[in-house]
Amino acid sequence: MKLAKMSWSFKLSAGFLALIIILAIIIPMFSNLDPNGFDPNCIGEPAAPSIRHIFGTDDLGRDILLRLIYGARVSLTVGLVSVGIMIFVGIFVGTIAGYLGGWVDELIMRFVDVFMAIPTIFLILTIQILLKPSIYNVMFVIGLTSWTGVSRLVRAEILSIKERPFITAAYARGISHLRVLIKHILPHALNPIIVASMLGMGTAILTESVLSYLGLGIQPPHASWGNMLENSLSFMIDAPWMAIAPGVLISLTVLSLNFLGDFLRSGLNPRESK
Amino acid sequence: MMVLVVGCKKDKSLNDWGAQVPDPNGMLNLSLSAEPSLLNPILSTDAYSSEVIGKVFNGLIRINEDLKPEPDLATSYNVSEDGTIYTFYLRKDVKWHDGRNFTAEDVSFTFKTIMNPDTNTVRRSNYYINKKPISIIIVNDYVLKIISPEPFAPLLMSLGIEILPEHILNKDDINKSKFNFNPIGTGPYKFVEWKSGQYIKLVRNENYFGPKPKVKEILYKIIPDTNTNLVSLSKQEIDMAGIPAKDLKRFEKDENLEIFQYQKLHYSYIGINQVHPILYDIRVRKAISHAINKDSLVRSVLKGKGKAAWLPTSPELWSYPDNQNNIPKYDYSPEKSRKLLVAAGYEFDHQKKLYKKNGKELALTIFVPKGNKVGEKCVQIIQQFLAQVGIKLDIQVKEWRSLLKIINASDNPKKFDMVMLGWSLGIDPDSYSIWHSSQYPNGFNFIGYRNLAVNKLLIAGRQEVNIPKRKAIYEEIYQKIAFDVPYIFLFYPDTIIGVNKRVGGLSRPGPAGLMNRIEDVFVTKPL
Amino acid sequence: MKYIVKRVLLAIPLIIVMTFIAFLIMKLAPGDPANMYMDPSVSAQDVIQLKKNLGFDKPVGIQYVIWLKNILKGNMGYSYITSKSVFASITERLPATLLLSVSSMLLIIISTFPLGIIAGAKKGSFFDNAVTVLSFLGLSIPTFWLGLMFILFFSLKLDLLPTAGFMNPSLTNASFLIKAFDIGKHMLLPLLTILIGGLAVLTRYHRSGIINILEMDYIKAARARGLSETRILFKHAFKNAALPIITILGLSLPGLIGGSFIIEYIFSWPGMGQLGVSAIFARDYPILMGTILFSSALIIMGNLLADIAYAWIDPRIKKS
Amino acid sequence: MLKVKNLKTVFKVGDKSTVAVDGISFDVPKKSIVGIVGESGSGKSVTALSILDLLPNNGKVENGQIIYQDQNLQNLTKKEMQKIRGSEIGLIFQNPLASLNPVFSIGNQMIETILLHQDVNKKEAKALAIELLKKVNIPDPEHRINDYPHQFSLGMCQRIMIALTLSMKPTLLIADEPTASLDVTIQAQILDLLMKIKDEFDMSILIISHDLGVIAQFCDYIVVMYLGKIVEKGVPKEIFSNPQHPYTKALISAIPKPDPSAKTPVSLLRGDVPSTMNVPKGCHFHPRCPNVMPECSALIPTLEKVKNGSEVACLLYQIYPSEVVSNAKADD
Repeated sequence: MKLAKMSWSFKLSAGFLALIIILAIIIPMFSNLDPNGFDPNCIGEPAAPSIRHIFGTDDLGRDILLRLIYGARVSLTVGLVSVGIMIFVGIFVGTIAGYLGGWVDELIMRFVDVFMAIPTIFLILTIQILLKPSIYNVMFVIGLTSWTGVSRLVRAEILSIKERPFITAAYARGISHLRVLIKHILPHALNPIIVASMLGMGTAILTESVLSYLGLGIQPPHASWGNMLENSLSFMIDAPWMAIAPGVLISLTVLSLNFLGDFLRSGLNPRESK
Repeated sequence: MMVLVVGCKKDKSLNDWGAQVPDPNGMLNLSLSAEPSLLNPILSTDAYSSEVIGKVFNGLIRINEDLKPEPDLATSYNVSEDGTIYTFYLRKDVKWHDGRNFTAEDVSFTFKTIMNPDTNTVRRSNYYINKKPISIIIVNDYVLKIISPEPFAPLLMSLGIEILPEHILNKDDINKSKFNFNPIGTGPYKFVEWKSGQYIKLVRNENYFGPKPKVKEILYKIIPDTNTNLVSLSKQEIDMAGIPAKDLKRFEKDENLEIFQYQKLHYSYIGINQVHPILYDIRVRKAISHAINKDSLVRSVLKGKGKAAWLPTSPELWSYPDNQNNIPKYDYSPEKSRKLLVAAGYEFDHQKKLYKKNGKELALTIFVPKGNKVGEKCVQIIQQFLAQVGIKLDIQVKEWRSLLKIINASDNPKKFDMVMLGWSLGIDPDSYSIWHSSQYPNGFNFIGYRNLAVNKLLIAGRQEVNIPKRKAIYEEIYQKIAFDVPYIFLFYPDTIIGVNKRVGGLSRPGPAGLMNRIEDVFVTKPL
Repeated sequence: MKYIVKRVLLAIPLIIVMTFIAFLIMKLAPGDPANMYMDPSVSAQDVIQLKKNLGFDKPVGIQYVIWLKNILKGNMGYSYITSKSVFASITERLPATLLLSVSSMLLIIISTFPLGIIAGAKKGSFFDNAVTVLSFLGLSIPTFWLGLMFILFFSLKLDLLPTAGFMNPSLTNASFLIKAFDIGKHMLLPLLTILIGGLAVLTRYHRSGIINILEMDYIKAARARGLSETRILFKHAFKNAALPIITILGLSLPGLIGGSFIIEYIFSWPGMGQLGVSAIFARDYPILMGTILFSSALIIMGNLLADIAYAWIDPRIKKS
Repeated sequence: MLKVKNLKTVFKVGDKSTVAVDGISFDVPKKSIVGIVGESGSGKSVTALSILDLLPNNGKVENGQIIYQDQNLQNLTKKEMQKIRGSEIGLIFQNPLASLNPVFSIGNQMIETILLHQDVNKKEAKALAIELLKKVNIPDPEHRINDYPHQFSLGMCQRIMIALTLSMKPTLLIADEPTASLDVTIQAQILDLLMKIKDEFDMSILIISHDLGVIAQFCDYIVVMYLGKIVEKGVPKEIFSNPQHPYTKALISAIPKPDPSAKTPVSLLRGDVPSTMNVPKGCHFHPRCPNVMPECSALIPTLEKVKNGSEVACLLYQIYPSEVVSNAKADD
């Protein structure tokens, strides 16, 4: 019932994300326009949207649409890779804790508790200063500070599954622990992980923009939605178009990811989808 | 010898606003973009602290709006012929905010505290001339002699540091004293309260030895975000704020504001590592200089509010050479730039549109400190300029401390190619610590500049007390430095300040600040 | 009770480990507070002497041990930049942080319950969809952008609210009510910004909690007993659905405390987050360590409170 | 007093709809106990929910009438229906622990219900609650009334549920698998209790179970359902001694007999119950039927009275099935 009713948001979200991804992949393949290039001898004011520049230009006269498309590559990559790291670390830690149990579990989970008790922003900022600012480090830092939720999820899931009869049956058939873990236990934890990664991607894209706001995000002249938005803030009154396009794009992308995640959550939960 | 002349100053703003009545109970709202560290002149180093300290304390001398020193806590002072003995005749009518009399003891205490190694100050070496300390002799309560081990022209400015009250601090550990957050000075304003993260409040010192301040209270609001700060100015929540050049247009239309512009005592530059496998070659450095259109930078980044720079001092200072013709200028000419690169042995790769030597691309990296919007924009433009002549430039925006770690490191060679920075200039032209080869690798000659002739001239410049003679020495220094291209001097940015029209009594716009004499500033009564 | 004591005791050694890691990371970060001068009048000797005075010449391990020893003695040290005591620096910022985070939490709770209940009860209705879209939209907008938009709109355009700050300084001697009103006025925009970003997750959880609970047998049984829908929703479903929300509130505390620093920065709100972040940039380790210690303690306390509240509401925990 | 006529209940899942209860009719006379028996998915619980209009949002009564004391429940407003629930028709569920709200004390829930249905004040309500708890054999009810559901055993929870239902003084009690989750000894106690209160409170009971053996002895009348349809109904004696429908036969043979000499296979049935999403054509039972005939996959049997008095829906007993199918509609 819910599937049928809410599917418009699902379709819109998936369609929007697909469009962004396709644009981000295709346009740079067929165009040799440089999103960072401009003529240094004639820089004027930021230009309002026109037919030549649909979304206008920024303060260095660069086309905002072109930069948004290249920025999409950066922002989406940041989202994907950092979520990849988050999931990998989360599964690794969660599996060890849930599977081994006992004092190992206790120790790891208490560590996770305390890790969660430190406001992430402090960790991100400190590590980000420690490392050379680059796109890789942005992804690394975001991934490395967001895995705690996934690890709890995986652990809880494993704890609930590992006692079930079919797992015991698998052992009885003489299947090795690792194999049981990978073939029988982890797939059951997959659904919540997929949901968490959708939401995590949205958070990662937002975190990149916050890092950019603090000047620790993707470095100029390379465009990311976050640093475009940050750069636009000081032009908010005189050149609002500089802020609107990246702001709307970030919001819509994160919104779509949230919708997808929420849709999957309710879709994968038989209770809610009934 | 100079004597303080009080009053009778031509004041443009005062005349313009003569019709309005100053409000004796008025409050001036100012803003600080960061929390001051602490309100102790010898311990703090940040601009926000000095802004407040300047209102609460006085030094022996001060800089007036013509950028000339004049006695402040002294009625007069003189310097001996050989430039080693400074005699100060102190004012007898100065009282600390707690009512105690100000005497020579306080001055002596201040300098001795700075020179005490346990004090957490970085001002100490200003009072050591060639590693020998200055000595302070109290002649009587109101006469004081300071003896320098050898003639040293920049010392006078260092003696202008604000004076601390001996009677309060003599028993305290100055590093952790409560005084630092609750200062007692001699200045026109008394400290009232400091709400961390919110504001600092000052109130008029009714017993000020100078003219009675016209504004009753000064409130410094702490507003970290630039955009928020500008909105506060528009909404008249603060009376004065610096305006970025790009926002000027909008504020010029604001009826409540008067806009002032003047040149900052500051130049922006690109520091070039002289000890670098590519950049050691002066032809490459000249080629880079020829590739950059400084006027275009001023036009675009500063929206025309600034001036191209060719040498390391400001036109606002007396040390600026009268005759510019002797200063080498490697001006914008991509043609010349390419020729120089060819002469330096580079070949143009037409496919990649880059110069190459021995198969290696001419690729360099420039560091720019984080948060410096103007700098970040500059380097992006410079990147395009260099691309036009076939030099590849990578940009790395570095967090301030991390950048300093690299350029202040004691390695030789240091790990950078080029760095975009700026120097704020003092009134004294001495720039030994920037250009003398002994200041590398430890010191501010972080680019490793080494010119023996310049070394000699720098020392001569410090020891010469006669101003015309000094000026000639510095002209020669600037000539030689400009020729060698250790820096690419970019521009002198203007300071643009919006002041609410209810504020009057401002000083002549100039590097000494609009409120150089805070006593004269007034606010008019609200209607 | 025993459980709570045990948890507190368990948290202490872990916090110590965490502070050590934090200390290490910070010490690895390039630069130190004595290395901040780019001023030709500051000589290298001065900087070396300053480092010696502040104790930076000692190895990292020793520095940490000194810090820890002082902490155990109840001395959090002195800021490297201001020399002010860390305890004083933080406690003067604490009220503002607590005020903002507690009121935003209350506001989130107050708005999340009715929204979640109605959306859950009328699953698939227009109201439900509107709540879903709007709360997700709030979650998706970058906070700093939203905050600035609010300032431009409510403060600059409409001139309804003050731009930034905590309280009008001229009111220092005013009556409590006037002061509170003024602080409230200053707090409105930051609060709204936090609320918009923070509402989505809780409302979502609450909504799906309500949906699940409405299909429970005891709800069916209650209906079979002829209880009215309103009573079922606001008595029977409400209390059950409130339970997981309490836990999630506890878990979202770090986000509220840590995340509010952006808000603090934009709105010049004199809180602890601002202090901590500027300490990172200034390499003011004592302040930063103090901030981390304080906020971790706050968060652990918040989680404990959540647990206690949970036990208080859920009879199944009380007796077992 | 309750007549269910031609009840048809449909569930929507996605774009598809499934028929959970397909045109069933039965009566519950006054002071009698009627049992509905069937496997899971037979539609017996849905029948109970349909009667009380408690179907989930995606379920709907499409056709038929539910007449309670000469009143068609279909025609009542929501408010009127709310009044019927509890005070006229009570319902108890399979899982007694899940049927009690875990975060309120049983006293709270009982008093709430009593206040709603009886004109008494809070104190009286509490006294009434304690009295009822005593009646259902809860020991020490004065103290235990403040306890929470999780502090009671399952059997006690079911007693509390019964007490809760009694507090509303219904004339009809629908018990949906009241003993399914209980131990055998407790099952008997609960059933005894139901019998006892039936007499004491002058009630009718509609008892729903998957276990023919458990309820057969208590019932005055039995309805056997399979995949939404009634396959056989009759008095227990006949159903037991002389089952007609192959499905009923299979159910009875599955009841463990105390007599060890009797050799009956555990089940005569092939395969599993098909899903209601995917109902077989013709007679719903034919894919599993041991006596299947070719026409079974094409024709839908209707209920026909057979000679022992039971009604059976099976082609084995129908002479002109095709005509009967076409006539059945006109009968409505």
